[in-house]
Parts: sequence; C-alpha cells; structure tokens
Amino acid sequence: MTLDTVLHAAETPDVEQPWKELGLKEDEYARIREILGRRPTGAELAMYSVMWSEHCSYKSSKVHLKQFGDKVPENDAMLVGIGENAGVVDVGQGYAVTFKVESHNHPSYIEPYQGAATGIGGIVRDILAMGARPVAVVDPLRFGAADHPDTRRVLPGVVAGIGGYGNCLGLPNIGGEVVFDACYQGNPLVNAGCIGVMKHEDIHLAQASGPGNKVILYGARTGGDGIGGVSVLASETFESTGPAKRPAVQVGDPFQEKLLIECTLEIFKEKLVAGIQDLGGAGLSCATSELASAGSGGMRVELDTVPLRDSSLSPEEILMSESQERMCAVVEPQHVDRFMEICEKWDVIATVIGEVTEGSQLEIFWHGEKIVDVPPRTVAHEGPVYNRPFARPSWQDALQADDAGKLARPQSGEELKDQVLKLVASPNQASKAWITDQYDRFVQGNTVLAMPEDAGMVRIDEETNLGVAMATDGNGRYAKLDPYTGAQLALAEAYRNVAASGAKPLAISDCLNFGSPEDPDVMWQFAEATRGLADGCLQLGTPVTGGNVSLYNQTGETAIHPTPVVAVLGVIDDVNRRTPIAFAEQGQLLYLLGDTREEFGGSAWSEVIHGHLGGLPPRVDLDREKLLGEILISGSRDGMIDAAHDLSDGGLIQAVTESCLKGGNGARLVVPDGLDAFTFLFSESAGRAVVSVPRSEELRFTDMCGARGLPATRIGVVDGEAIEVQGEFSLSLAELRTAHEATIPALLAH
Amino acid sequence: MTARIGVVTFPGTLDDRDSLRAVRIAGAEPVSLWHRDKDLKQVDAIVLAGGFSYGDYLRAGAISRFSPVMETVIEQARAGMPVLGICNGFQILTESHLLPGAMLRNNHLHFICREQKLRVENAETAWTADYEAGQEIRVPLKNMDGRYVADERTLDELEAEGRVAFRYLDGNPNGSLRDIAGITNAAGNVVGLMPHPEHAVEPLIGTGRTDGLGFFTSILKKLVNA
Amino acid sequence: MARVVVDVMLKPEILDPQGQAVQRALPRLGFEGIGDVRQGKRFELEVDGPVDEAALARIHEMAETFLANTVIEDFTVKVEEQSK
Amino acid sequence: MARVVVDVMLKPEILDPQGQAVQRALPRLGFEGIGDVRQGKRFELEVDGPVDEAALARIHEMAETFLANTVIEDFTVKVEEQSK
Ligand SMILES: Nc1ncnc2c1ncn2[C@@H]1O[C@H](COP(=O)(O)OP(=O)(O)O)[C@@H](O)[C@H]1O
Ligand SMILES: [Mg+2]
Repeated sequence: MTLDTVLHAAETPDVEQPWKELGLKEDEYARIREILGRRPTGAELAMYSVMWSEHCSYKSSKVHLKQFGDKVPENDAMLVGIGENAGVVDVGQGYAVTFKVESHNHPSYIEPYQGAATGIGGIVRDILAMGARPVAVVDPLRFGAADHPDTRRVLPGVVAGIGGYGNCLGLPNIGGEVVFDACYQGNPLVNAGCIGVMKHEDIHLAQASGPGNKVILYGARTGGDGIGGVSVLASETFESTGPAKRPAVQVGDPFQEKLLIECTLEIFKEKLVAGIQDLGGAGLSCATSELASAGSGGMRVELDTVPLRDSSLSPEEILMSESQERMCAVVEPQHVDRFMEICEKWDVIATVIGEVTEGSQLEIFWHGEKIVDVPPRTVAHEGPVYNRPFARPSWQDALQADDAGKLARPQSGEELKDQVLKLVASPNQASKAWITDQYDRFVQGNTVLAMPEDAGMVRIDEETNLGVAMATDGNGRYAKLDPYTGAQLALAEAYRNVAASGAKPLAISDCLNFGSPEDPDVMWQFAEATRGLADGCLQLGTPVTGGNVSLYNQTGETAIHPTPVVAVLGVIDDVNRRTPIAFAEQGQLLYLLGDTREEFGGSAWSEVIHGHLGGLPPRVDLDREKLLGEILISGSRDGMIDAAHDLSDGGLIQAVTESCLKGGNGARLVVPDGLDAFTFLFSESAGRAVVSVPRSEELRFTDMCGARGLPATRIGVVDGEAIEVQGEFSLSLAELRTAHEATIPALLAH
Repeated sequence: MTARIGVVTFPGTLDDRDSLRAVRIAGAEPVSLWHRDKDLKQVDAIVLAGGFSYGDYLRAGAISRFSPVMETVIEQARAGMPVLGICNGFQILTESHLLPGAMLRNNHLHFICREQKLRVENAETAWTADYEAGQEIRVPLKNMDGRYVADERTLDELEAEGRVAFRYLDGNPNGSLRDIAGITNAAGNVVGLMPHPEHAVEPLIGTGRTDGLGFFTSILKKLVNA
Repeated sequence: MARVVVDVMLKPEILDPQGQAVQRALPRLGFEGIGDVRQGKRFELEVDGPVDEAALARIHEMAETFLANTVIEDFTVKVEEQSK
Repeated sequence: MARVVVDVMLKPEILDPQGQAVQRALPRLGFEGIGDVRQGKRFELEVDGPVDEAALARIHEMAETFLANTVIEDFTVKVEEQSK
C-alpha cells in the first residue's frame, strides 16, 4: 500500500475515503476538502474525524455552553476560565486551585473496571496539565436498578476500578455520589472529578509558541488500544450487539501515571516547560493540534519517532491511538537535557517528536514524507457547530400534572415509622460505606472531611491550615420533571453542601449527562438545563470554570434522565473551623434552617413508597441558598454550630438519621407548629439545613438568623440512643443503623 | 540532639511524605531516601512507607525488594538498625525475608479503608516502647493485600516468642491468620504492620486521632537515649 | 473428577502493565534475554462428572461470558491430564 | 524466539478467595457441576535465543526467586510448542 502523502492526495482527488465509517457527515467531509483545498490524506482524515466527533468538538452542545461564558458573575477568584484543560481559581495566600469533572460512561459499561479506572486517569492528567499537584478525587456515579443482575456486574467493577486506579496514585477520594435508577440500566454514568493545587505563578497553559522549541512526548508507549474509541464510544449510540461491534477499551496503568505525576511536578518545579497538554481522547491528534492551535500555529512532528508498543501501527493509528498515561510538553531547547534527565530519574520514556515552527501549519511526517499539512485551528477549535432542533417534549405537561401531592400519605405514627425505616434502607438513601470503604481517603495526610460528610475537605497548607472543599450533586429525577429547575437544584445542593462544611463556595465545574442530541426532546432538556445552570451560577456568583458533556446516553429510543452533575469548590481559611455532620454532643439543640413546604415531586419518599415520578420538583430560591450559606459559614467560623447537615433527598429524617448515626447519639424531635409530621419528616424543600447548636450559643445563633431574616426553628435536642418524634414514634439507633447499613452489602457483597 | 530517620521512596510509594511529616511532628529529623541509592545518608533508622511500589504488580513488594536501596537496608537491618515497614513497607519486608510469612489479597477481595482498632501486643520493640503492652489504639487501615499468612510452625513460633506485635480487634478486616496486624523480628528492631500509624499523628486530619504518633516518639527516644 | 484449565490473557494489542513491570525488573535481577513478558490468569476448574463435549461447551461459554472479558482478553480451555 | 510459560498457583493449603468467589458465582450464572476453582497466574515469557537446559535452569531460578513467592505459591515451567 502506498503512503497517502499530502502530495499524493493532491494528485488523486477522486479517491474514495471512509469518512462515513469514521463518523463524519457528508457536509463535514466537504468542509474538510474546502479547508484544505484538496482531499485530506488518510492521516488528516483520521485527525479531523476524531477531533470533530461530538466528544472532542462539542458540536451539539457548544451553542448552549456559550452561556457559561456570557453570563459570568462578578468573581475575582477566576484566574483561568473555560477553554483550558481545567479552570483555575484563586483561593488566597498565593494558592490557586484547578478542578474539573469528566465522564467515562460508555467505556465503563463495556469494561467496568478499566473503563472507570481510565476515567480517573484521564481527569487526573487534565489537572496535572494545568501545573497543579492533584490532591483529591471525587466520583459521582449512577447505576441501573440496585437489584438488577447487571448492576452486580457493573457496580463492583466500576468501584474497584476507581479505587484500583485512584488508590494506586495516592489521591484521597473525598466524595461523590451513588444513585440507582432503572433509567441508567444500559447507560451507567461514571463521572470523575479531580482537584489540584498550585501557586499562582505555576499555572501552565496548553500552548506551543516559540519557534525552535521542542515537542516532547513522554509517558507510556503508544499502542493499538482505543483506536477510534473517541468517535465510536462517544459519538454513536451504543448498542450491545455482540463481540464484533464492541469497540476497544484501554487498560490503564496507574503505576505509570503515578510516575508521570511525580516526574511532571518535578519538571514544573524547575520551570522547564513552555506549554503542556495531556493526551486523552483523540490522543496525539488532539495534543498536537490543540498545542499548535493555542500557540502561534506552526508545528512539525516526525511521527516515526513516537515510541510504540506495537511496531505494526500505521501513522493514522498512531495519531488516533488513545493509549493512556501520556503527556506532551513544549520545551525550550536549552531545557531539553534536564527534562530528559528528570524523566530518566522516574523511569519515564521521553522522546522529542518535533518542534514549533515559524509557519502556521501543523505538519506531520512519516519516514520523511509529509502526511499531514493542516491549519491546526481548523482541527482543534473550528470544528462544526450544530444548532440542533429542540422542543419541549409532548409528555412534559402530563408528567408535571401527575402531582405527587395526591399520593397516599401515612395515617399513623406506626405507619410513619415504617416508612422512615423503608426510606433510610432504600438503596439510594442507604449507607454507601461498602463502596466508599474501597477508596483510600487518608492518603497524603491532609484529609479533613471525607465520606460520609456533606463535602470532602482537604488541607492545602500545613502552616496556615488553608483548605478547600468540594461537593458534587445532581438529581436526575428532579431534572426529568423540570430540567431548568433540576439543574439549579443540583447547583443549589452542591453549594449548600460546601457551605454546610464551613467552606465558602467559589466556583463550579459540571458534567452534563444526557441522551441523544439528535432527539429534540433531549436537546430541549439540555438547553433548559444549561440555561438553568448558567442563570443559577450568575445569581449565586459562582462561575463555571469548565466541565464536560456526555451525550448519547441512551438505550435504543430511551434516554437516561437528564443528569446534570454539579461540583462546587469552596475555600476555608482555617480547616480547624470545619463543620462535620455528626451530632457528637448530647444536649445540643437542633435547629432547622429554612422553610418547609409540601414538596414531594421527584422526592425519595415518592420513589421508595409509591414508585412514583411526577409533578414539579421543589422550588428553587437561590437568594435564600446564598443567605443560608452565609449563616452556615458564619456559624462555623464563630463557633456557634458544632454540626450541620444539608437537607436534600429523603428530607429531614434522612439528614437527622445520618447525623445521629455518625455521632452515635440519638435525637428527640418535636414537629414544629404549622407543619404535620409527614411533611416535617419527608418534604424535600430546598434551601434547608439542620444544625446542632451548643446551648451556650443558642441566643447568639438565633439572633444572627433573626437579624438576617433566615427562619430558624428549634426542632429538638441531641439526646439518648433513639430518634424519637414526639407523639409519633421512636426508633432506636441500632434499628436505624441496621436498616441503613445492611442494604448495599446485601445487594452487592458476594 | 535528635535522630535522623530516613523514609524510602520507591517508584509508586505514596505515604512517604506523610511518614516524613510524622517523623517531623515527633521531633526527629526526616531524611528522604531514594530507591536507586545504596547510600542511606547516615540515618539512624528507616521507615519503608506505604503505597503501591511498582504498582503492586507481580506481588506487593516483590519488585521493590530487589532495588539498590534494599541491599543496604537488608544489610543494616540484619546488623540491628531499626526498620519500620508500614503496609507496602511491611510487604517489602516479608518479600525480603527480613520478616517471616507473606501477604495475600484480602479474603473479601476488596481494597479496604477504615479506622481499625489494634492491640499493641509487644511494647518492647524499637518502635513500640511508648505504648503499654495490651494498649488498644485506633489507626487507619487501607490496603488490598493485607492478609498475613505463614505456616503453622512459624505462627506458633511468633506467638511463643512474643513477636506478634499487633493484633486486629473488633473484627479481622482481611482474613489475616490469628488476627495478626503486625510482627517484629526476634531482635525487635525490624517491625512491620499493615495499618498506618503515620496517618494518625494530627488531631484534625484523617480520623482525628493521634494514636500513631507513639511509633515515631518511641524510636526517637530510643535513638536519642542510646 | 477431571481438571479443566482456562487460561485468560490480555489480547496482544492491549497494554499489559503487570507483564511490563516484570520484564523491566528482570535485567536488574540479572536475568537477561527475555524479550517480552505477558501476565495472565489461570483458572483450574475441578469438574464433577465426565468432561465430555457438552461439559466443554459449557466451560467455553463460562469462559467467554464470565472468566474473560473478550473486549480485552483472549482465553483458551484445556483438559488437563489427571496426572500426579 | 520460543515461549516459556510459568504457571504460579497458591499452595493447596492456602485459602484462595479469588477462586472461591468465582466458584460461588457460577451457579448464579447457571453453571453447575464445578466442584472447585483455583485462580493463579500465568506468565508467558518470550525467550531470545535457544531454550536449552541452561536457559530453562535460569528461568526456573527466576520463577523460584521472583515470579513466585514459594512461601505461599507453587510453580511449574513449561516450554510451549511454537504453534499457530
Ligand atoms: N461514589 C462515591 N465516592 C465517594 N464518596 C461518595 C460516593 N457516593 C457517596 N459518597 C459520599 O457519601 C456521603 C453521602 O452521600 P450522599 O447521601 O449522596 O450525600 P448528599 O446527600 O449530601 O449529597 C457523602 O460524603 C458523599 O460524598
Ligand atoms: Mg449533603
């Protein structure tokens, strides 16, 4: 077979090319020919096809994501915004924090362990590429029905993979979510987030400038795994049609990645790189074109210098390979020797594969012949943009009309008690310790709060005790009922969780998991959710620093619930002031902050007791969330509250149960005036938290709430070894503990 | 006068920084050691820290055991230098035959991370003198291959000589024979255990207890008083 | 009782970090001349009853659907001589 | 190039929870009649040069000191037919 060089392509305009098989549309192929003024070579076609895939180009979502850049709140914290590998925020004392959430959904269904493991690997490299030391990971997960046999295959594999990779990297896992719902049966969601810390001056950007600078590929050798993974895995509806159609999945090597982290940090410390990029989806195609595109444009790469694991790979395959644990750096010539020395120290293979040139073209050579000659921007940043049609689904009105308020409610204390036990034992509300105990939360010796808490928190400076906190949330049931409100509820909940831990929310990242963008119903959900999130961030003052979109999460015609997952990052000046969820002191007073309304649409109660999903989700009031956040933060800073737990799915009784079990103390609760016991216990009204206040602080605390206009209702006291709702029922902690903790092991342990 | 305590970093070691911190908090001088150097930089004692050296590939500790630094560590340990192996470090010590037995995959096959209650059975080793025999402590446990096994004869010998240094309480987390969490050599200078004392040295961090600090103060006192 | 052995190896194009780590360590230990190492799993199954074609077909299916993930792994099924 | 296979299995007296987990899962998946399962490791070594007695002796030593931990594991060394 003759090599398809640029020259050859120019001379043979009529050669048939497999653009369709590579996932390109006819007009996209035509545009490539127009850009190049000739037909693309095989290698160019490979690059365009992966880079113009949904996963890399965001072609369906771009027009909506634009809002995150348009509706930016006033916020001095933002140092690097959307568009880089990850956003960066200022957390004070000269420190900057970078964080991001990504999805690895489809691969994790096919090969749960490796799919999830490489998901962690990918997000960690993103953070590393910003110049930061990764300090923690989080993992929001969604699975099919808890008792479905395939969940027994997928969940343990995913959890083992996340643990296997993250534990081996030495990154504490400080939070996440586990949600079960039949809608995720064929499309589990495996989102992974990472937080990194650096000094302001260490921020690195992915760009290649300075002609003569060397392009160095370092890390693992390039192999034949994951070729075309980007386009096949992320762009087409996944159908499990037997082995032949199964796309390749990569196997991760966390040990190699750990070396890559240490090696890269040492390289940063000596200021040896001018630009850096991780290799993720679309491999070298992405790294070279993005580096060149963000710089001055010109780059020359000798592809035959790339170290291979399999010598039979074609140049197209090398360009598309998604082999894990690789990075690409741009290095001034005088630093190359030292760069290589550090790589050698860490047993990391490093090779100069090219250099930055004067021109504006990305040129790639194979055995001396030019096989790629493209303007890099057209590959990396000027991909197709679609205005996909969207319309409010025809079924939306009926769904919202199916009000949860009409569902039968418990009629006696006895019935209430039964329903409480059912609720706290239901898979979604049950303890996730069986899962989270498989993650190392202590490594690095800086973990202040981890599972089960409202937010994970790590110390980032040992001298000053500066810390950062993160919570991730997203309720697909709410978003299904109303995607605009659902996205804001996700934001509000994560924000509230961070504030409840005592940290000040600063900025967010998100992972938007939806069905097929070619379905106008789904596209409407997406449009509404992004609009809700952008409006919400503007109002709360927390900018979107970056994120990820995962589309085509559907089985046949059926899409998953729209699932926007929001990660909120917060900062705390002194981690000594953190607020845990545990009710640790008997005799302390319990206050419910916020307003409780009859809101049951999408609630855990409606799901667990009635298997119902309908009506409207709880109302959102972001100004109220902000006020609640301020109170929680002041309360913690000034020592007025010893414990706080936000109220979300499952309502008050769920939160109180968790705080009591964690602290090993019971609680006596009184139903406040104007509320019935059922609404008091199960309502999911947003903007609420329960706090434990030392008696000596009661006045100061209620005065503060009163002065600021936040309703604070005394609902009881930490006491005894049971949760007693006066006049209704009493449940011993032992009974609650068994109900809460036995469910997940019973479903999943062998 | 203080003591110099070295912490070895192998490729894939994770808890080296934490161990150095624990050494510092205890008041000793922390010294980083590198797996490729045979030179121990005149340290008085050595910590083999936890983590996944060489990714735990093949078997935990199996590849690290053959590194240059271990040549000197093995030699010095035999000559009486105090060596503490935590988690992966314990695995390296058994692979090096400085301690008997072997570590296997947890019987439930999962990585386990939790706070673990232990009993200090032997408070006379170089690393446990600050504890009382029989004292109960709680420190984090986190590992995949924490199941201690040895043949019956070795186990009986360990018991008879008081060389079972730590035992799991309130439930065996991994199927370790005779609830063994850590052991010592006959001389008491080489100690290995699976749980992580270096993660329990500050009141705010991790599980919020400082029960592990005694390991580092024990060795410091011993070295300074020597 | 007969013994059937199922060997499961990563497909050749898939990265085998464990095998690589072993291979890279060998020269350090003084073992030269090993060009490549791959590490896989070996399952020894004790089969009740005769190992006839039907039994082997079932074991084959078991290997394909459970013991191996054929997205990344190949497997072989062998009946072991009942020696020793 | 020849291929030598080293199989490493846990000694019979050592508990093999991996094998047990596989065995316990089988009936659930509809596979009956497997009395016992043991899971071990298989190493495939590509040997440069001839696999003569000296080479085999070296590989034997490598297995004994490195590939297996003989405190807990047994191993066998086999030269593989260069088939396929
Ligand atoms: N997959 C996971 N990984 C890590 N932590 C998790 C995971 N799932 C749940 N958690 C943790 O368990 C605790 C309880 O989870 P959840 O009830 O979902 O919290 P919340 O309702 O406050 O969002 C939290 O600390 C959360 O971070
Ligand atoms: Mg919460």
